[in-house]
Amino acid sequence: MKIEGKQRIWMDYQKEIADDHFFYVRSCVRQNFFPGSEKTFLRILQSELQKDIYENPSHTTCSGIGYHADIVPFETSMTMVARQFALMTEAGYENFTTSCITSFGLYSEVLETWHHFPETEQKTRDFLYKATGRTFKKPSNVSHASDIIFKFRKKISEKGKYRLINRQTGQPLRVVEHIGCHYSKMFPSKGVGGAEYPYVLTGMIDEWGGEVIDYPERRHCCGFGFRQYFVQANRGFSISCSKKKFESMEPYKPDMILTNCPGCPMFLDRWQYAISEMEGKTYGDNGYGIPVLTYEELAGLVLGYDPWDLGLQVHQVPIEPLLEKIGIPYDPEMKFRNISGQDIGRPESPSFLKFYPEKV
Amino acid sequence: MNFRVLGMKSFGYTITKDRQIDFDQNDRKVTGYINAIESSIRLCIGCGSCTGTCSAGHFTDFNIRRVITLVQRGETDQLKKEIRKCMLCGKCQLVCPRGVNLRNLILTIHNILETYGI
Amino acid sequence: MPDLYNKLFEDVRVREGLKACLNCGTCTAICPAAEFYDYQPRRIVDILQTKDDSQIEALLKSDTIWYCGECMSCVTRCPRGNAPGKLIQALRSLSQDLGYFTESEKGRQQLAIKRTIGKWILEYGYCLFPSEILPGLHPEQGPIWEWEYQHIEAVMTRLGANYKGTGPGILRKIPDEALDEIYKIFEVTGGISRFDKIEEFSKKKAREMGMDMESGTNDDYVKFIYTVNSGNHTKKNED
Amino acid sequence: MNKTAIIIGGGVAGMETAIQLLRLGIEVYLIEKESRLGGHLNSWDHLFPNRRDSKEVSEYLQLGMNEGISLHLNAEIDTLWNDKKKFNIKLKDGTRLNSDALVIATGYEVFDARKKEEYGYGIYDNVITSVELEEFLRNNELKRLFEGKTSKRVGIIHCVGSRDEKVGNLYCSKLCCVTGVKQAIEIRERMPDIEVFCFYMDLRMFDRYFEEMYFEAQEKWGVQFIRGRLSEAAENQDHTLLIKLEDTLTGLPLKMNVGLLILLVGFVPSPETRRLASMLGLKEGDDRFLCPADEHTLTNSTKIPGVFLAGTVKGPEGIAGTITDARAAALQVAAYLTSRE
Repeated sequence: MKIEGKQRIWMDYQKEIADDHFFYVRSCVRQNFFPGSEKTFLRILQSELQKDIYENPSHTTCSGIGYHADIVPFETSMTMVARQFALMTEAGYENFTTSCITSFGLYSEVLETWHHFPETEQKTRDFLYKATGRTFKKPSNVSHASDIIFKFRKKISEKGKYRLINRQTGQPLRVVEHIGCHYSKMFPSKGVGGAEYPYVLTGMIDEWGGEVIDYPERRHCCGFGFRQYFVQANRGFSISCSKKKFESMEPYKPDMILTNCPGCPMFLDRWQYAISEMEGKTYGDNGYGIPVLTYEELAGLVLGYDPWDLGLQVHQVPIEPLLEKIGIPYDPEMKFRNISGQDIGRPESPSFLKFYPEKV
Repeated sequence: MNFRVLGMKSFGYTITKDRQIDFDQNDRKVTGYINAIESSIRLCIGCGSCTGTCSAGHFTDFNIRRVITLVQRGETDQLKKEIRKCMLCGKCQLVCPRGVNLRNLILTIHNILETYGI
Repeated sequence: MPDLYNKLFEDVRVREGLKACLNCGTCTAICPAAEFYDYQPRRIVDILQTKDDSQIEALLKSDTIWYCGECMSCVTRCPRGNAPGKLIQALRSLSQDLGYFTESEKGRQQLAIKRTIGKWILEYGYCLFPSEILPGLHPEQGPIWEWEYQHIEAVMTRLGANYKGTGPGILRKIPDEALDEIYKIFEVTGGISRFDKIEEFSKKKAREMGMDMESGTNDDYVKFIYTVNSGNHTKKNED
Repeated sequence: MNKTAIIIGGGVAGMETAIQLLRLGIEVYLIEKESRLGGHLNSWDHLFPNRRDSKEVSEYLQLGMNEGISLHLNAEIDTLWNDKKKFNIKLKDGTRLNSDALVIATGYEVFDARKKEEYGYGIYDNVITSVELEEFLRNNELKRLFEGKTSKRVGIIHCVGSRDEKVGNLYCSKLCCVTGVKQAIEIRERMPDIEVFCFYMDLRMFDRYFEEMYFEAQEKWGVQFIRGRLSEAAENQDHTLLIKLEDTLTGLPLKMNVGLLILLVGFVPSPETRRLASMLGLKEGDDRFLCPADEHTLTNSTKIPGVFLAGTVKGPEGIAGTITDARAAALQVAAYLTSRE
């Protein structure tokens, strides 16, 4: 592998990412499964980087999941997107940033559609006005939240307490990066590093001291497939896709998987559990699985935030082996406590996937 | 260590193996035997004249052009299912622009599959 | 028979995503659905470019158009600028508009999606809400989700959510005025009428299949379409 | 007074045009940017379809390079202008030349395979181009390519940089197909234990004896042809490559590990061709190759009197076609100069 070849491609896909004053919209999946990540993102931007980032309480889903499960017509989704732009315009912002990759893809698709078929933009404006009385300006910059963390990766590194180094061996941690399909597969120029060798997560891993693994099924979808997961009868497709990725990455002995899409980390985390229950097979060291992190969680760890403030307790694949490797202290007693530190019970252990570290 | 244990949980769906042609996993011994015995198979250019004229193909989804490809890829399970549908009329052979001995090919496939108990 | 090809061509996604296919197969090569289902995105483009309405009708009534996961990997690779994934979206829309979706096992599942995701969008302002993700219907979510679900408020609060609260924040209650706005958007743009069609055609189909269909997710028809997989979707591995 | 012509480009087209013009009694200046003549011919080992040594063709062309031709090697054009009477050229080294006619024979260059990002050229160790393979063949070092390799399988990929809107080249480069078949045979001939697969969409065996070569590759050498375009290549831990494509004749996706991937890179107009075209105001087609005054009847002249085209500046062409075209160009130049007397 010649890294210069990739570096040359990265040079070709330099993306404009706004520097400050962001209008932030949340993700359906991330809020449900990784709420700590959204919280951490805002904390990093506001407290560490002193950026202005605003959330309007009236913003909603972009309807992207419904759109890609095909129950929501394109016209409806375009108007939902237009409403978010209207809230941004009314609040005096121009830089739009999304927590979700499906949303990021949809915003990009809608803007491209309006560009190539201007009559669709006019129709959307009419729909929005009729339904809400609102008007809007198009954003001058659209970024995914991972673009912003990428942009400030050096600053995070400078302020950081930890590096992605195995403290026992002194070797860089081996990291699988998994990019959400809708980040750049539709519009390669909209993603940092393009579609074939995206650099957005690789850049963070490089900067924070880890080593990126390039394995054969790197580009494969996690298998979410919208309707393929939401309907139980189709879930075999979804899990089979993820399994294919695990089998392909396993020989490289990854220490963790890093993701930028909200759905992928949930599936890559939960399917490891389901595969272990269905087939008895576990991946990763000593039956603990391969920890799956969001970029917000990883940035938070680098900055020295408490793992339980980041929400690492709601992963099915336990995160403690990774914390041990990096040398991040954590209090096992506090893992499953409520906000006042009271005991609210603990999750059961899975049958095969180890969940509670042995020494606890 | 991982064991396959009885009493594994069922979630209402199953994990399946992909249906890609996995060239490295496929057993291509059969491919070798058939190519050695009826070597005209190599000359196929995938034009489909054979399928166009095929008697069985007019009544079933039998595709004799595809049979040749299945042999070359070592897709023996599919091959076995497919060749049962051939009526051995031999019309395909008359139209093949590369002179592939298709009738003998089908007989060879039958023989090889039988000989090796596939 | 309606003028299917021209109807499809009204969809901007078809105008954008259907150029001249040269049947090279770069799309099928990396399509996750092609790996696990009897499916080839190449065939979709090939059939549409015939403009043959009888073939298109068969497609609209088949399981074939419901296998795609819309990852759009095909879009990156096509050497002719086709977008099979976008064509699938247009086909699915038309199949629902005409009621053809109830003719296939996978198509019928649209009702289950409408009654979950569709309902939640209008009710919560988001496609998902934790109290709706029942561990029983999502066993793969594991013991961790069971625990979260049991202590949903405590866990979400611990993780910094503004659970069902007012003002901004994670999993907040979306203000009623905002929910009204999105309902109106769905009304004027055809979203509600799509929902109504899914209901109406499904009801007809349920009657035809002799099944009971109420309005929730618990009746026989919805349970049936949600859980049953005939197993006839991967030709290579059958028998 | 002697009539003069300047030929820009000392590859096959330029050399043959020079030889023929000299025969027709025209004084010739031949300008070549490299230190030696021959252009791309120097990169090929053996030529299709009869697989003769390319050196024989080089020798034929060299024989024609007698004293009558005023040769300028390592020569780069600085400025070029037409003062109604003459074409004037100033070279970067200060040399000034002028002539009554001008022949553009600056040819093509091969497609930059790095632009097909998903094939990993320039990233993965065992992805090479068809041009690089020729070098191994010419130096008799084919075995070296397989030293220490775990896979004895080669994939030859057709249409790399051709018939591909993604890289901006909609056209067919027409000679890659036969090159691939030739190289497949050569590999099998020299290393019979290597399995060779050609991945194609259409095999365009358009010229005399090409189809026969394809037949021979299948019958005698057991080269296997799979219809489907490579979608992506990824590197395995042992540096072999996992390739994915659709086997379109079965309608199934196919994956395969190969030890070596050979990319049949197509033609693109050389930067010099495009630079001269813009200096002179010559018309480029949608494919960026230069347009003759008429595709069927005025195949070598341009809209500018006295400016002529020879060889691959007009699009992909093989050695035989290029030599034929160069002769046609020479005749048209001579006819033009005679008509001005």
